[in-house]
Amino acid sequence: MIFFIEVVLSGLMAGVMYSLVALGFVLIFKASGVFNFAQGVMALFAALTLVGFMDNFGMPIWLAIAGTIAVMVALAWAIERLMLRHLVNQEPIILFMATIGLAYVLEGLGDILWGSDVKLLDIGIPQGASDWMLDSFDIYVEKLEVFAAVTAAIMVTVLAVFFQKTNVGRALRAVADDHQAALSVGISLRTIWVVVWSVSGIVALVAGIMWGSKSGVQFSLSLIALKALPVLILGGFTSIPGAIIGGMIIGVGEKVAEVYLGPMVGGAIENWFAYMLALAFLLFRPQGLFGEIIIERV
Amino acid sequence: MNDSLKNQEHDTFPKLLLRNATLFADSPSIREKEFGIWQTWTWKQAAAEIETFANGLAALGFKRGDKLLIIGGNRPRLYWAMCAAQSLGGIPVPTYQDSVVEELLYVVEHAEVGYAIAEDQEQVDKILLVNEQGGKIKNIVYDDSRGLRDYDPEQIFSIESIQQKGVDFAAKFEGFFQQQIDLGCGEDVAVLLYTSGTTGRPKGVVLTHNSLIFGSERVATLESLSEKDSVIAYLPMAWVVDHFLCYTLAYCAGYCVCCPENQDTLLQDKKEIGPSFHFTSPRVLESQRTDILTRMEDAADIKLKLFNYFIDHASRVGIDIHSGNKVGLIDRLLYFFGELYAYGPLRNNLGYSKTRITWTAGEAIGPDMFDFYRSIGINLKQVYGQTEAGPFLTAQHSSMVRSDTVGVPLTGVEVKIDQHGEVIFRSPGAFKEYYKNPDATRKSKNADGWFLTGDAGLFDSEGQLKIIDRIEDVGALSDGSMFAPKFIENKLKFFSHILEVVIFGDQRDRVTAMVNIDLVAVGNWAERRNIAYASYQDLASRPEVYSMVQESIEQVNMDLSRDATLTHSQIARFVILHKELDADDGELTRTRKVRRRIIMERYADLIDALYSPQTRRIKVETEVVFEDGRKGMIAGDLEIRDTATFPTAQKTG
Amino acid sequence: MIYRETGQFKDNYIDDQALFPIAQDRYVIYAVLFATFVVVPMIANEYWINAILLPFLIYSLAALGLNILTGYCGQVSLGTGGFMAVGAFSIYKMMVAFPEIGFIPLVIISGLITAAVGTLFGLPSLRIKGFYLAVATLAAQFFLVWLFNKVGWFVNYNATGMITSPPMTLFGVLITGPSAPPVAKYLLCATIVAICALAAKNLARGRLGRNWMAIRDMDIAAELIGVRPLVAKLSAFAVSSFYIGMAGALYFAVWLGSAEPTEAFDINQSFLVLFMIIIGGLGSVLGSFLGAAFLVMFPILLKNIMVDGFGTNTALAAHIEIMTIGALIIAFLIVEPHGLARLWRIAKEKLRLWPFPY
Amino acid sequence: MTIDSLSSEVLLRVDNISLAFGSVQALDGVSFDIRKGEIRAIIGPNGAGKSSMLNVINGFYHPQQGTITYKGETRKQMRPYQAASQGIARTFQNIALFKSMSTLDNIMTGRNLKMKTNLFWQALHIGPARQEELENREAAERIIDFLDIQAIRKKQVGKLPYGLQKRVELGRALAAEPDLLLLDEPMAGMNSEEKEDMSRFIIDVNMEFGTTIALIEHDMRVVMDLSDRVVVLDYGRQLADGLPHEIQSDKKVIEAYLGVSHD
Repeated sequence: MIFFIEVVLSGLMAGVMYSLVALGFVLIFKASGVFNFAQGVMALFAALTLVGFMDNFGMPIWLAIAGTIAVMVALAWAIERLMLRHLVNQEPIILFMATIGLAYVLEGLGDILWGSDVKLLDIGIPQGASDWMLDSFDIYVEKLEVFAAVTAAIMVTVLAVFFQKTNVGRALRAVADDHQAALSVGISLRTIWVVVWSVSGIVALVAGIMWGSKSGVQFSLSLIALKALPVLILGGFTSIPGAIIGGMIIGVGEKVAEVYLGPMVGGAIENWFAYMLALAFLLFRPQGLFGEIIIERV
Repeated sequence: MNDSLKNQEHDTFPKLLLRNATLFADSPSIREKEFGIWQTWTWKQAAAEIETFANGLAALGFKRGDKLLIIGGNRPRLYWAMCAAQSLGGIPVPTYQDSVVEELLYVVEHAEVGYAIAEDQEQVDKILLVNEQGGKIKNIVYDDSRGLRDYDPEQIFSIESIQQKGVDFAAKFEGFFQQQIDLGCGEDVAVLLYTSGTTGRPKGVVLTHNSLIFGSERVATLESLSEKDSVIAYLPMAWVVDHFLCYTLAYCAGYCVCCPENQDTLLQDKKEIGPSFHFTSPRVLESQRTDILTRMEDAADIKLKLFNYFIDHASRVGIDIHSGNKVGLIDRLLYFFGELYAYGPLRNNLGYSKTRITWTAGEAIGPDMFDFYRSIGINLKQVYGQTEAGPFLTAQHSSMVRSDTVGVPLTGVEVKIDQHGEVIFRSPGAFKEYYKNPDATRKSKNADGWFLTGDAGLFDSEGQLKIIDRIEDVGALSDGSMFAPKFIENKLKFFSHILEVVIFGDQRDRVTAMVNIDLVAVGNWAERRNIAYASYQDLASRPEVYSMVQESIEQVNMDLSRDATLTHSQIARFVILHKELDADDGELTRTRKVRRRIIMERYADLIDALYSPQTRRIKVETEVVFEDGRKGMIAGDLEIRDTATFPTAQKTG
Repeated sequence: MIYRETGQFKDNYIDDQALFPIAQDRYVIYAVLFATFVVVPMIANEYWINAILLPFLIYSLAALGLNILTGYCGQVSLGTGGFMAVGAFSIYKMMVAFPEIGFIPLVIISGLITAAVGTLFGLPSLRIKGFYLAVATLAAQFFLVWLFNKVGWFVNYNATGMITSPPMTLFGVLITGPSAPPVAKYLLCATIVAICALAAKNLARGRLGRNWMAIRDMDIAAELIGVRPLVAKLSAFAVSSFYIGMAGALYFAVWLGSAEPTEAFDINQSFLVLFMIIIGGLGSVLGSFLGAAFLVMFPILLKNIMVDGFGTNTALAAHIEIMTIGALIIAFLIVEPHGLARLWRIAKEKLRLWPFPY
Repeated sequence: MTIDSLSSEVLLRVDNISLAFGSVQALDGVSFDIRKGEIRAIIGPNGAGKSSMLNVINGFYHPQQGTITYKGETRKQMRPYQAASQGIARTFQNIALFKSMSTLDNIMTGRNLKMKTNLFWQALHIGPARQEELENREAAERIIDFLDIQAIRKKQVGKLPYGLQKRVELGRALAAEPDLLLLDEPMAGMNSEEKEDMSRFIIDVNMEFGTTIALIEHDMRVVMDLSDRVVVLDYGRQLADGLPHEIQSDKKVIEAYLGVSHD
């Protein structure tokens, strides 16, 4: 029983991480209808930059983080300027392909700038087991994961506030509905895009830090994007709560399956099980977790 | 065409049909673009169709001498109907598909038509109206059954049903078709064509098999047409030219007639077929050229420049190259590149790539336009004729094509100019009579049995005929020499900067002109020279403009002087009018024909000035009607200019 | 300009619906076939065949397959790599088990097996559309690759997890394995690809192709006029996978000779082929070839320039390469989102209307 | 042809049809019949549920209650393609053509139910497959000829002017050789001349092929000219059903139309 709870808990923790990445996707998809395949690589790139700043230039953490954020914003600007702006009103698939191209660019760029060797990322996030949990409930939980969960939770709240309260946030939501509305709020589409991409860049940074500190900064980090995709079909491309709940479900489901099902089929099932889970789910509820049924008209 | 075809026993078109059905059994006789592809009938198949059709008509009671009204677009079955009627000794009467009930009624009553074949419901309805108003058409056959479901089955039949009757009929009367054809002979009437006479009722021109076959064989030989050739059928079937091109000549030469899908697809269909022999009118050519140039305007800059360069080059050497004159190597090379870059593709897109010969006739054709087409390798030729001549009298030989002549008489045709300068002819192709109109028939011939064309003309140094004008418009100068205003006006109007021009001189000692410049053309010209102008009147009074017009006039004088009969009509003085001649002011007809009489009244004092040598300028004031109907005056102080005239040039061979 | 269509009229539907109704096009095709089957075999050396021609042909085949699904039927798939793997492993197992069947039949059978698998993974397309489907197809990608990794049976319990194609002959000529003459391999692939391309064109212009495009353009209307979405979509998945499966089979058995699932069939394969059809042109057979040619040759060109040209060290060169390709793809999508085939179509229209601009 | 159409038997009857989307009641107990060979108009203000009615008839929507009797047998819930295969074809209020395909291909697609050959033959494009293509091409061409759209045969429909697209869509529906043809505002957004042509075509279809036609139309003049009988819907309820002149003078109908602005 305890063990099961442990599994579920760690599943939840991992799930939160997925949500974090998924969030990046959702933000951009909501605002610009772009399925940003580069999200994972952005996380990698952010983490690489951070490490680079700390190791190569010996910056203090806060400065390094600030610097990285600056880089990510600059990146967002560049992406809008060089890519999105020229692809307005293209079909979704074209934009999607473009982001894959973008992924390649960032991957190459990151490696050229910071080298492709595995790096350790330590920004002092507590490691090891949380004694408190262990003592009081006799449940083993990674401090890091708790920390990650908390951070993610904070991120989400911040974003929620950002979306509900701030002017830009409202504009963003408007864009999701239709572009005219956005303009009427008085913010140009381009600004909005830069903003979303910056925000999701920062989200990527956070995700990058978490995963980086957990398992080192290396190419595989970019694969967490693939982890987040099932979350998307589950939660819907446009729903923030969807991303969060979806992340949880996937995380738990995956862990449970890995622990109880994995051994039977030779393990390492986590990289497809999530998809199967999401698929199975979709077959019964095509509109995803939070989408509502669309009445097709002719 | 080889002599075996000139076989006298084939003296009617039905007989020619049977000949072709064996001689060219499997080569195409007619194509129709229908259901997206070119449905094709070989001569053998066509003959079979016509036979059942004829038998079907016979079953309906169609007898020798009966008339068959044909109304509709160019459709194979309508052409077959002609031959079917002829095989039974009947007479087809093709009519214009857009003719209104009244016109139709006249023809039906005048020709005592008892049978009709109509293309579709629209035409059938028309015929029924004609019947209501006294027409006596017993049986109507239709091609396209659409919308004709619940019409009286006793009176109105589909071609299919008729052909079915034909099959049954043939079963009863063995060899009927053949017998009927054998009964026919060359003297029989082949067709009755109603000419929309400029004055009064249309006249029914009666043409015999002999006359039509004569003309057709001459042309077939002249242009060496054979079963390998093809034409596009797009002219109205009631017009003699279509009857000649798509029926009589086709039957003589055995070539293939191609019917386009409909009017919207005509150009596309023509391109697909690429006829080897084509007939077109100057008006069509003109609009086509304008279309070419306007379309090219949107082309990329370099592309356009190159195009224009090559077109210019063609205009310099093209004609010489095509008429086999000697041209420098460089020019030939350039022309070759032009062929790759412009001329070839152009011919291709206009559907002329495979066209050996293109005939044009009807109106005078501008020399520059004529040369434009010839220079890019389209073998354009002018011919001359009229319904009564069955129909062609003269044609240009490839060796001597000119923009201002209509060629030499066909072999066996005699053409000459009588004392009034009228073109008259004698020809085995000439028509038999005007149907039920003896005095008109009488009037059509002169005392010694030559037919009058009603055209004024003359033969040039090469012995080519030049058509000058309708004889009734031709006058004489006070010295008695011929004065043909329209001819000279046309020559001047070919200059792009001259819109309208009125020539005076009838019963006067010399010729003067009143000119309207083309505001658009001259306007552009002025802008290019940054000559500022406020209005038409302002522009028209410019000395530069005067000089330009003067040049053109002197050019015309130059080639008038080459011609003994016309040299006296050289223009001595001219004025550029201060206003544009306008239909609203009654100066032009709605179809922009000049109304001489009215102009002479309105501008009497101006004309006097033209004939009083000492007057250099004159103030005139003219009443005009504005768009909104208000009347007003336009006043102007006009310059009158003298122009150089030239002594009659010596004939040069 | 080159096109001279005057006089090219059709008096029957067979000619009118011919693959290449315009004579000039036919001449070009004949020329291409001649070059492919006569000229190239005579002049091409081993390097050219192994480094360029074989991958070009095989990727063209895969691109054809994906184009049928994505280009014609409008269903985005990211599972290409996985399906290629199915083809590869099927033929591997069969080459080992029953070589007597003969190579060509084996290729076809492995295509059929892949078609079955593809149809299975196509089922979701009946409920979900667009990116949801695209992501769903990733399931196939990951699951299949995992499967071939984990289940020893597929690799005949080979410890390294590698599969190696045993030598086989066709008409007495060795066509697989390291010692097979490159030209034989080339001709084999060229023939198969040519036939498949023809078949693809035929399908595209027939009822099935029209139904696919109908589903792509307006699925509701399509169903309302009697097109069964189930049949249309699944047939697209089946045919597409059949092609991709055969491509996978050749990819492994003829070109690579030996393969290891995670390496040879990973998700980047899926993307690569997808890029090929996007850059080449969606819904165009010609495009599939152009795209494949472009994405096969460009990296090689780039590497040669950098390594041989500027002597860049290979590691760096690799990074630069991937960057450039990424950038290039973006640039391409910006310049001509409808692909090379579209460019060709425009050029052709211009040539036909020449000298007129429209 | 009113007289004989009224005497002929019923092709389709809808009984007490109700359809709701969540809280929205699109149709509420609608019942009427369509007789073989007639032209049946369904009119009503915007949002009266006319289109929903057509969508029910060809199986795109599934009513919560009510029965549909077609060709004498009561129909159970079916998918649109099944309705199509039973001879129900339709056009759409806002054109739903296959934009990237040519006019010819659109019409050929309309004939897909007439074509049977399997994938294998199609891939080879010989034997039966080719034969089938040719036969259906001919059929398609007859429709092109009938609608007089030869000039745009091989043009991409997405690039055609609106009026022509409407015509092509009619052609696509006709290609299926339907027994019942549903036209959803066939003349929406047309100028009077185009309307004239379209009316002509509709009548010809009805006369030449004897096709039964149910059409939604706003233009009263057109409705009165074309239709044999008219059923009027308003807010999903059935307001009236009868001959054109009866409808014209029906109080309820007039009220419904007063104040309601319709295009």
